[in-house]
Amino acid sequence: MSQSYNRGLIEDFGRWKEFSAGMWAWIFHKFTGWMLIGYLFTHIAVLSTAIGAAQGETVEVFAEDLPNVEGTGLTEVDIYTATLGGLEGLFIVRLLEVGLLAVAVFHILNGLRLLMVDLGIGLEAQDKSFYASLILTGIITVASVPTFMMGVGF
Amino acid sequence: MAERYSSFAPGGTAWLLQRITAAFLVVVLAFHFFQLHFVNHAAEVTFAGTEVRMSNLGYFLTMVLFLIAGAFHGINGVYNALVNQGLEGTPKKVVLAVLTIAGVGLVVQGIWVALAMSGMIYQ
Amino acid sequence: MYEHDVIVVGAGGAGLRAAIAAHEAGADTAIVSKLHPVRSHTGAAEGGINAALREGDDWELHAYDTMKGSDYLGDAPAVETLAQDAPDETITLEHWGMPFSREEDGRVSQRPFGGLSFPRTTYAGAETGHHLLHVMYEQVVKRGIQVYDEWYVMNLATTDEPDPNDRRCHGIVAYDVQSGEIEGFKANQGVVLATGGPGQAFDHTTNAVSCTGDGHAMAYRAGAPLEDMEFIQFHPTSLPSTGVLISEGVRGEGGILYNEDGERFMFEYGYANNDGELASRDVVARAELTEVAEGRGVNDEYVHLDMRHLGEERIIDRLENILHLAEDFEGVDGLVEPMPVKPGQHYAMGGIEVDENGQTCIQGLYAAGECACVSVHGANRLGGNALPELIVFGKRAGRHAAGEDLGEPQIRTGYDDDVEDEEGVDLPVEPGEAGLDTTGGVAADGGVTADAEGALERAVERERERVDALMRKDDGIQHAEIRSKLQNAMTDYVNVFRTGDGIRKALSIIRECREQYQDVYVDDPSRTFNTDLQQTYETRNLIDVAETIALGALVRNEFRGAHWRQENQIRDDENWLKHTLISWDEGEPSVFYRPVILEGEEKTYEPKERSY
Amino acid sequence: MSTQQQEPETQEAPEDPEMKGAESPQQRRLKEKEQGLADEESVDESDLEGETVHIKVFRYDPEVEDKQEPRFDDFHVPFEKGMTVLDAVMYARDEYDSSLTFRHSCRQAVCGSDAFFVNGTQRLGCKTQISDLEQPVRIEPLPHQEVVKDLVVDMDHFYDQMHAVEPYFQQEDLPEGDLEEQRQSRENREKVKMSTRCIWCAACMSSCNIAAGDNEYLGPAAINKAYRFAMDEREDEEIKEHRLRILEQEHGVWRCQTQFSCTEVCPKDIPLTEHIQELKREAVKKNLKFW
Ligand SMILES: Cc1cc2nc3c(=O)[nH]c(=O)nc-3n(C[C@H](O)[C@H](O)[C@H](O)COP(=O)(O)OP(=O)(O)OC[C@H]3O[C@@H](n4cnc5c(N)ncnc54)[C@H](O)[C@@H]3O)c2cc1C
Ligand code: HEM
Ligand code: SF4
Ligand code: F3S
Ligand code: FES
Repeated sequence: MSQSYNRGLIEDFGRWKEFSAGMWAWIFHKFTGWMLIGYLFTHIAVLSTAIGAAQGETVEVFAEDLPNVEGTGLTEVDIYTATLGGLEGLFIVRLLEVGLLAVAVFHILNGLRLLMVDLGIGLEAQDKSFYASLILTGIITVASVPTFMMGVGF
Repeated sequence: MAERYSSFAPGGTAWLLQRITAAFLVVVLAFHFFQLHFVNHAAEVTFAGTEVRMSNLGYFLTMVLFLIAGAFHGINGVYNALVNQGLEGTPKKVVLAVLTIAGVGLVVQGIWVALAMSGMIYQ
Repeated sequence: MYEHDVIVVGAGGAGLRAAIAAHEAGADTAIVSKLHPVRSHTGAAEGGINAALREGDDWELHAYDTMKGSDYLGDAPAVETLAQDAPDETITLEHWGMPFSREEDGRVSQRPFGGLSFPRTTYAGAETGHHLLHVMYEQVVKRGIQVYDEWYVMNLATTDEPDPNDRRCHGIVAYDVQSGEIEGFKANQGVVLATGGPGQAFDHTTNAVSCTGDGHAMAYRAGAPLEDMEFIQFHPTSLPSTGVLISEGVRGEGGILYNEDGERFMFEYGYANNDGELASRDVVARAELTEVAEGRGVNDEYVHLDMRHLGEERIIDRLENILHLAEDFEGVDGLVEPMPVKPGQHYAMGGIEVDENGQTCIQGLYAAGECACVSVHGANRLGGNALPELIVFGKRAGRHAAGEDLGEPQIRTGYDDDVEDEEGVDLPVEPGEAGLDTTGGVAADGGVTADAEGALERAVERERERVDALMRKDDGIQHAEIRSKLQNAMTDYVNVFRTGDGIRKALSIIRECREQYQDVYVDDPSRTFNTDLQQTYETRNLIDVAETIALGALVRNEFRGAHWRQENQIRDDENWLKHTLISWDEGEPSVFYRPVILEGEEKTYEPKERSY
Repeated sequence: MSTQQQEPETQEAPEDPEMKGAESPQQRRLKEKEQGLADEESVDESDLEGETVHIKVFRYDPEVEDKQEPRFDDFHVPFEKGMTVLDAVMYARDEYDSSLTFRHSCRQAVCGSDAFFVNGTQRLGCKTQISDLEQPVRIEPLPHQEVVKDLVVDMDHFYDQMHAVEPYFQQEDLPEGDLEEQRQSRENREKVKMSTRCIWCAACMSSCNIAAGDNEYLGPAAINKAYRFAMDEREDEEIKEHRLRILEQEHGVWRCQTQFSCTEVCPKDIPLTEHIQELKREAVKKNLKFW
């Protein structure tokens, strides 16, 4: 047979404007899923400082710098508390946490939506439930900003 | 045509586990978030606090299960996503191996951390 | 070159059934089709399959109804075979998994249909043809029968003895639409033509774009006569822009036809005693066209079919699919506006002359389905009788082609002593090639009677040359222009209303089309998927087929079944209980007649008045 | 509403049959061609209230030099009430460029030949009213399938997938006796009804991102075909199990990520996603039985 023409994937994504709700849901779910598993690895890495802490490893820090350390001036704390506190003290980390929350909330809500779909419930409303997930994610995220940002940076 | 399928790798088990872990994760993840951001603010977490929580056996077991479920769910999700994109043959086997090792590594490391936190080792 | 025992051309209901039967009879069978099988027009049939399945019904009743419906132009042996075999064949479809509609007790449903004395139309929702086609294709897949899809069959490879009855068909020449390759297909035992209807000869038809009468034309040019071509069924309610069928159901439920002035013309102008919209198809079709001709048509083209008064609830309940059709294909919302409708060509009762075993007068050449004329429909087909014809005669043709003995046929084929010659018609122009280029004719190069290989090689060679010539030429006229001229002529003059003068006019235009066709060229230079080339071929076939329709209509000066003649508006049993046959003699059509067989197995069918 | 007042916008008054002979088709064609060109010039200035429709059609032909590089051609087609996308491309082919190539046959949404990518969605050309679309109407071949020429795509892969699910009835144990059909309850027929409507148009397959990425994925149409049999009570349990084994292979039902685009584009309104999901559950149930 004579040759034929393959338009390939690049052109495909050129059509993103024409994607439907279900497709966006799929893309977002994928994206958030990957973020979450990425975070899980990082999270365990950070928490691994607990091993050091349990073995008695400590560092000296300025208590004022760490939100989770009481007192003033140079203090000796365990490495776990220091690391977590150090991170929590950073504005950017808090911001990322809010992002993580958004990602997780969307993944959860859409995950619930997908579970419903798997059970064959409410298939007709699949697009509406996707929009609902998006909106709810937005609301929950905004609502939790105060809690997440408490006592940082400003 | 009929030969296109093999009795191997029915895939249904992984699919089902992905759903079951998801259902489990909803509950635990919500609890986890609530616990560590609203009840105890993340910024106020200290080793001592963690130790107290983790020495409760129920909480400890929940967290370990949470980890295992999360790891399986995440790793299997990633693997699935790649197969969906047409990953085939040797690369597919390699990816599966790498992901499995990473997953097992994650779980082992995580359990070690958990044990450390609960004070069951290094006392 | 490809080689098989039996080659089936066409993959609609008839072709698929023939292939399955030939395969079951042990022949190495292949299907060659210009469309993928599931694209065939059988998929469009809605109504159902007539079969006497139930207590209280009987094949003899079915045969009687069919004979009566045919206006006594059906051949009894064929009609009886149809009625006898349809039940078994229908059950076979069920055994193959066809999703028929069901009764409470789980048996297949049947419904009443026009002209039937018993509700014996077995159906699967409003898409019986779709299911029939798909179920049969599934069986083809199951059996692993080879399908050459998107191969356009261009011609037959037939030997060229002077008398068509001595000729033998050895195969076909086909063109792979995807690659442009032209190849011979040798058929060791037989070729079954199942190419469907010739609806595209008309401008306005319910038939698919692929219904171009290719099989008719190929068999005709190879020497097999075409039978009863003048009998064309027109459906009174098709959508004007596409020809999509609006089923009788709308009128059955109480839909009303209005002309431009909002008059309920079926009553006001007294077209059909008191039946109004429920009069038979041809009566309503003629009434609609009279309205249009007398200036009362909407936009001078169509009339309105109104169902709004039935109420939204009832419409949605019973006629929902009609709403979709009107909306999707005509952009009209049947709940708020009346639907435009006009008569459209729907079905061709005539076709390639065959006997009960599907065989033509040419050895090894068979035909089945709408392209064949056994004849079961005579002058008028009853709704629901075409689908059983496909499976009953498709199967017989397949088996016979594969070498099974089905007994001596009672129907004769070809020109022989039984026939009566037409003494001479008054024609405005010479029909047929008449001196024009005869490429494509069977006996074109005369001379030696070829053996199988020889016949095939020669046929392939000829098609290659023809394609080269069409492609090489780069100016002239394009087929689309000729086609639309032909279609318009047929719709204007050989439609529901037929007058001698009109038909003669049509014949002159057909002649013009032929002359223009001498000058045809294919603009698309590509060998890949050249639909331009394929359609140019089809147009040539349409010209031949249209001419036989017009010729048949001209000679038959009576009103029988679907054929109405202004000059003689009565059924003339005295002179016309006979089939019209037209055969292609060295490029010239010749007309002859064969008496109808009214003697059945046990009884003779006496012509009775057709009453509406 | 008066029934007589509609469609003043119809561009071409229907021809009087008597007039047709008077004007040669050649003249008519030329005139229409001119008209098409004239409209082309004026189309931007004034909103022609649908007098012509502007279509942009994807063109490609591996054998013709200036078509080897894919491009879009513009056509301006006189609008008529009820005009579909298929009517428009047919008009363009018959009147302007006979090499314009596409599959089509029935014109009534039963043959499934003319699924195109119209303004960014898979649709059947014959079932899409042009007046419902935004202009210019962009008509492309189905995405994710190789283009053979213009709007014609290679369907082989689609057919392979359809055939891969053993798409035929396999019940051997049939009722004996004359004219004995298998019994099927109305509910059961109702259950498989929608799934039997598939016309093999491949719109669904083309819209599915998973099918695009994973060539071996059976795809929504084939899975739906399998559903049609798996759910049909006329087939025995063992056959159903055999069918589920085909479906639960790695590239079977599990690949579906419930994107729903298949369900959205299906011209026969088959609830594809629902059917796929039901089969996943069936497969899981079957496997659980063995544990
Ligand atoms: C809208 C509509 C509704 C109908 N409803 C009913 C009904 O309710 N009941 C009933 O009994 N009948 C009905 N009919 C009539 C019936 O459907 C047809 O007569 C019948 O389907 C014809 O089947 P076939 O197999 O002969 O041809 P088709 O199904 O038309 O198949 C023709 C085949 O031949 C192939 N072919 C043609 N030319 C060539 C070539 N040159 N080379 C290769 N292949 C070729 C095509 O690809 C196709 O596969 C209806 C018809 C229409 C149009
Ligand atoms: C809390 C509740 C969660 C729910 C309800 C949930 C639900 C789901 C579901 C149903 C899928 C499958 C999608 C599909 O196959 O169609 C999925 C995929 C996935 N999930 Fe989750 N999930 C949750 C939490 C998590 C967590 C904590 C992680 C990270 C560790 C995670 C990572 C992933 C990944 C990587 C995928 C694959 C995404 C892809 O398709 O590319 N999920 N999730
Ligand atoms: S399922 Fe729908 S979209 Fe898919 S091929 Fe069948 S009819 Fe077309
Ligand atoms: S679009 Fe594809 S992912 Fe599933 S729901 Fe349809 S098959
Ligand atoms: S032409 Fe047959 S589906 Fe559109």
